[in-house]
Amino acid sequence: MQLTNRSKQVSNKEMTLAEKMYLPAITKGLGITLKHFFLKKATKPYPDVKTYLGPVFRGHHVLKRDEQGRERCTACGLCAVACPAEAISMVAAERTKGQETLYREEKYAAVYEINMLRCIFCGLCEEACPKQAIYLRHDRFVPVFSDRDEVIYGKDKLVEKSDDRYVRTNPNVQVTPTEPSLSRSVS
Amino acid sequence: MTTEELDLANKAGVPARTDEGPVQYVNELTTLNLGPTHPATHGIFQNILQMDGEKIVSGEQTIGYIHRAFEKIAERRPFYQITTLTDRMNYCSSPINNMGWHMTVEKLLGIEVPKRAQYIRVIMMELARIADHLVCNGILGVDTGALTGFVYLFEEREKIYEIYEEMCGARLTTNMGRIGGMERDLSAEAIRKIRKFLAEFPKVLREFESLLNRNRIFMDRIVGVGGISAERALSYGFTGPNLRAAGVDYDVRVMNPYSSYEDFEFDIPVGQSGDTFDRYMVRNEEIWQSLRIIEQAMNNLPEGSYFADAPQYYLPPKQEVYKNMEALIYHFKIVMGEIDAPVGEVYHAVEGGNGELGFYLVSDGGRAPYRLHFRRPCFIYYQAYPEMCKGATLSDAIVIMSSMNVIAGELDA
Amino acid sequence: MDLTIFIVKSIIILAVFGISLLIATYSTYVERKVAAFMQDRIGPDRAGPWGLLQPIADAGKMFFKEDFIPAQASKWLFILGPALAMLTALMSSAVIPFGDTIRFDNYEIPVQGIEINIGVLYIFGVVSLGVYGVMVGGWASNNKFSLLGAIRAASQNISYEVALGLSIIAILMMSGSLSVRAIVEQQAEAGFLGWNVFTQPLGFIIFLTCSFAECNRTPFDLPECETELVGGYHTEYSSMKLGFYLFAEYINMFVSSAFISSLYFGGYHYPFMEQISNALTNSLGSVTGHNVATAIGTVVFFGKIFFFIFFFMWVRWTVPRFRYDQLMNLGWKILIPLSVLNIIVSASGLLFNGMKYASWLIVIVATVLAVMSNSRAPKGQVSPQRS
Amino acid sequence: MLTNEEVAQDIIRKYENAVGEFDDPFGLLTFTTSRETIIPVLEYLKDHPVYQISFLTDITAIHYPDSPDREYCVVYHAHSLVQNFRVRIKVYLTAADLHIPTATPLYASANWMERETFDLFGVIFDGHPDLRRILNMEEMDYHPMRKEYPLEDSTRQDKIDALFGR
Amino acid sequence: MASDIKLAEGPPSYDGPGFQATSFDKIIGLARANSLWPLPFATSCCGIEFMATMAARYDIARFGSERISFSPRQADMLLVAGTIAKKMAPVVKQVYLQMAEPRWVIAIGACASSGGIFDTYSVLQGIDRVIPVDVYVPGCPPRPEQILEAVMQVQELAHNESLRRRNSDEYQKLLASYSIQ
Amino acid sequence: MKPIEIVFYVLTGITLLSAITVVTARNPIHSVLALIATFFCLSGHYILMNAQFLAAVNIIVYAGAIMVLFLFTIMFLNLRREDEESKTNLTKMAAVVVGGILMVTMLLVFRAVQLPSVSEGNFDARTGLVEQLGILLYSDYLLPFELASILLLVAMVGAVMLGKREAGDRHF
Repeated sequence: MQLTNRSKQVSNKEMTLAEKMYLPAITKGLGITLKHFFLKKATKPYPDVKTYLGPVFRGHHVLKRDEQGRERCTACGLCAVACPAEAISMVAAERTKGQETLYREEKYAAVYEINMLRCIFCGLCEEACPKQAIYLRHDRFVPVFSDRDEVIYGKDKLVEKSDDRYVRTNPNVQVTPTEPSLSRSVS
Repeated sequence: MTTEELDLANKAGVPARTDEGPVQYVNELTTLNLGPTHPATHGIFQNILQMDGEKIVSGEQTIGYIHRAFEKIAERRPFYQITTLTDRMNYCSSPINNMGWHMTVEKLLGIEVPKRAQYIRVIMMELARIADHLVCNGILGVDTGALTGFVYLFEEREKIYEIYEEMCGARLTTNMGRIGGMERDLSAEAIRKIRKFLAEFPKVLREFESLLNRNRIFMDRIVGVGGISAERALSYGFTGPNLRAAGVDYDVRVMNPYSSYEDFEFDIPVGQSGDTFDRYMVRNEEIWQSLRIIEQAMNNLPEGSYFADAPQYYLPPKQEVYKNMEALIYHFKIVMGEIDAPVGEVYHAVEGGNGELGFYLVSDGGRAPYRLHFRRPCFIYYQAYPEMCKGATLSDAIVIMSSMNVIAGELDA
Repeated sequence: MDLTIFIVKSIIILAVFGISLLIATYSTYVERKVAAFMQDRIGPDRAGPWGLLQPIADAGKMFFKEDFIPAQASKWLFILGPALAMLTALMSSAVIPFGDTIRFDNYEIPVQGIEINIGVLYIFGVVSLGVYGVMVGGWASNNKFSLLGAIRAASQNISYEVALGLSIIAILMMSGSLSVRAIVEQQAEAGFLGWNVFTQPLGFIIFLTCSFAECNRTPFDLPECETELVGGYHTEYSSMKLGFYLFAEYINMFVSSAFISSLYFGGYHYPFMEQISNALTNSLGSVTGHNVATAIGTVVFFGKIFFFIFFFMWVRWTVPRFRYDQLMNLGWKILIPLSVLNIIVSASGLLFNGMKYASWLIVIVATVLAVMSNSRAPKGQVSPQRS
Repeated sequence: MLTNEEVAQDIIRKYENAVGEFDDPFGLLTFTTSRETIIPVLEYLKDHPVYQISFLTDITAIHYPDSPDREYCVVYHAHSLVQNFRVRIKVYLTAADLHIPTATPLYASANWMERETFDLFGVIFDGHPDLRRILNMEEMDYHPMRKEYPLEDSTRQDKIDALFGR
Repeated sequence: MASDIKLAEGPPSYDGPGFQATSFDKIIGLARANSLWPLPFATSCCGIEFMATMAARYDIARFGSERISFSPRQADMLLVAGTIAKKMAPVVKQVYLQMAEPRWVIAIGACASSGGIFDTYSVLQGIDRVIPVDVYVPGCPPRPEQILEAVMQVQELAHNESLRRRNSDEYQKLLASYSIQ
Repeated sequence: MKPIEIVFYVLTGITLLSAITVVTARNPIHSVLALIATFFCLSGHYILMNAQFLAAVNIIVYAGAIMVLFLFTIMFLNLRREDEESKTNLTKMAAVVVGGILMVTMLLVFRAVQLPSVSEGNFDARTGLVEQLGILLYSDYLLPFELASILLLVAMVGAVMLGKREAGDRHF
């Protein structure tokens, strides 16, 4: 059935005698594989060589602090609403006097948990956050787990350490490594 | 087995004794269970084949092994979160699904997307189509025993993934694009990578072609295997490369152009008799056509904005949210899903990796679709499988299955 | 005197045995590396330096894997299967002449397991038994995939044995002997261009094809093809029983390569062997010189074997596999008639003033026809002419 | 090119009162018919020499629990490849009598679409050759896409529903 | 839940598994660790990423794991990649039962580990409800790097496992908790 | 006893044992395997007589090809369950009668025939080798040889005709 004038016949099932004789095509194929035998290999041996995945890669979550080291999160809950996997949960608390150096806004997340096994790393939480508090790091993966109890990350693992600040467009980042898994670092 | 087939099976065969006395001729059939975890079922579905020696007498499929209730989930999610579902439908070419969904919602909301965004979408969709066809044709090679070509192609696929990564930060389930445009413009790095891909990929593809296409062993395996006539194919609801292999040049991109496909010049490859070789060749040629489209889109990429001017639907930039009250309100409304969607119903189709991928959206004005139905091409054409492999051998059945490119995520939804 | 010969003989037999095993072991490693290199990968590299300990890791793992016998399998046959496969594989290397002779005082001992005057037939006999391992194992597993694999293996091996046998008859006519050593020596006498591959090109191609089929290697790996039959005849096997099957395949490959090298590539002969051997005997004395020359021949022979093992792998990672009926068609309708034709042409050539190169006639005619048809026909492929 | 108007007029002429509620949301001709006329309408459109609406794009259903006597709506999308013309046909059914004739004799593709609709909504397609569940397990005793059934799996433990009005 | 999957060197008791790992255990552990044949139970998206792991760029062959054995008898680790629906759950369990000891299980991706976004009536909320899991890989789908990371984690487990662990009471109890004999 | 005699008796013992197993085994597969063992031992006997060609051919043809086909057929028929129903009393009786007659005939033949004695002195050890065999076959026994070939050819054609499918007929 011809519906348009743009169709183009592409399949030719007639074989020539040379094609019927098997050997020419096989020889050609052997030539190609032999060429590849001597070519440079495409493999990037992972644990030894770590690649850089670009500035927008969606990896490990991080709760940002601002320049003064205060947590940016104000526990508005937009990230949790935006999360299609419903992996984020939080408990908000009012900032009391004397905590101004800890939290930027009047409200803060007393508990902030992400279920890393539920999370699908879609980046919608990062997009939803009005305070630019949550980011998916482009320079780190979430490690693998061997225990079901480790998979819920609390603030201790999410809030960025003051000596390990995350910068989105960091020219120094050359690789995107995985954190060594917990059990492996023990043994 | 139908009575007709049983009669056929009984016609010739080995004598078997029965208790009644007279010798009855019964051909002993073997039941072979392909799947749900057979190595050649890419994705999971079960085929129960009645085999007569190596020949297939009849078959029956059981599907639903990864039924994930997409449509039910979609009724609970705001529009923008449904992108994460479409990602996982035909996961070999998720950008097409993503953007098909975005276009459906834009149609409903009446958003006009700027030309630049449309072109970027075309580039991404065609890259996705290439990635999809690469997997399908590569796997066909694997199923006929030639693994090496598949590995060569997968390396090229990695390069497409790199472009995705540059655009959206993920490889497979991209969550790419937003309602109203793209989430970010083509970066300089992305453009460089696309150019590089366009320059280097044809060489590899040609190498793959010369490894397989005219190799008699490969041709013998697939020529004349699993053919289906154009009438049967249409009756079975075939679309996409599988229908085109049967000789019908139906392509949504040409018939109902969307996202500026009318601007591009490309051919619709068609086959002769809808057999596996035709499907293979059509996919192969579609890769070339996609390359053509990408090249045209890259060369004529218009200047302008990469998102529509629709502040009530498209998230404002983060700096604005922090400073601007109006932007903050929009931001909250969009994230909470409280956008003012009109009541109505819309059907929008795009040319997915496997054919016409349709979105039938019924909106009652709420934050989530009232009903969202996906027309999944795989699901509809896979029912023809028993008819296509009847009379073929076991090896053929596997080749037919992989050439149909049945993707479980799309099949079961 | 007898004792010396006995000791040397046992050493040779043990060495042949050990070398077969060693080569088979490392063939698995080489296979993985070759596959990787052809696919632009680097292959095993984490078990030992360059992954050299990979086969040992595999073996170690297999020995300590749970040994599983399916409940409904017939137990003894299930065990017998891999044992038979391994036994027949190991038996066949006995008659391969790995080198010329070793000289002691005034004895000459051939570097060969046993020298019998029907060496070729011996190999054929053992090879034809090899299929029992596969059949018995596949049947005993009580699994449909295994049974299908076993049946495929049996019919394939029987079919291709015929063509395999017919393809070397022309060689036997030329050498007039069934002894492998005699065939090698006859080639050595005729010099480099007297190698049978040059006198019997068609026979060589047929023989090579059939040895692929006999070894169950791609494109003839239907008995175990993964995408159709899961694991074929060894689907139900685990641990070292599986190891035996996989191992037997590699030993078969080694033996086939050795056999091809001796029948068609002059065995331990290499160009200018005479001159080099003479030079060595002149400079080192007739005993040491001769032994060194033999050693060089053996090394050359192993070089040829390694090339063919590589070739087996090379082909495996390049071509797709046949379908069952196409495989049978190729065997019965193409290879057997071709080999009969080859016999007739070669025999006529030999009758008319001993022309050894008669079989080239067929090759030349075929090539001319192919080239002609190719130039006349429209280009086979709708070729993409884009940048 | 066919226009929605002309096709609609033609169908009204042919079927008069059996069809109604003509509309064209986003340019797609939509109308409603009854379950008695749905198969004749499909057949008419398919065999019509000009329209040739002979490609069944999709069959699905919608559940409206709040509209009495029109609780279920079966939606057919058909497509004329030759004319590039699409049409959407709806059939409303009551919850008490969820029967509708099958379209499998007309279109082989209707088989699984109808099975899916049956599986998810419980609409019974009379005359269907093999009306069984297709996506869900055979043992399932309800039709999950109906609005009254919950989406979530009741056995999961790692989520808290109380948060943020979920 | 599956959280009780631990290495077998528990508190030393008179009938417990091995007081000290012998050097023989170490060697076999090393052999096992370097020859883990995977059985890819690929159902959806993660399956494609597993293919990518097999392909040239990431090359799982370097770990000695490229020999994929689709027959469960021959496999050492079961890679469950993708959503497991409730309809599929018995099949996963069946495959696990058919595997020969020692066997390890990796749940690749959010769906296999916990159900991911598919918190629906039809999806199993994590395969650890039917079979014991050794390693969970987060991500949807995880990158090949993370899959390799999981393989390395299993290597670690295999390396440090005592030969007697699979016969120990603890292990039997673990299996019994999944009603596996 | 000379070593060669020990070998001979051991081989003979195994031959008889496996031959008896062929008849008595209940599982047809075991039967076939025992038959293969029998052929092996027979080949051993040939080798003892320095008839290496015969030994090799025996293994290639009988053990390597014919028995494979036997096994093949049995696998197809799947005679796993040992059905004994076919062995009625009548068949047992018939078997005894036939077997008895055969035995009597053979005894009579052996009594009547005078086996040519071979003296160790002038025995040519090369009698069984392939060259001698070839010369003999193509000179003294040319006619029977060619007749046998024709017989085989006819049998082959017949088998092909029997196995050939008519157009439209199904496999098997």
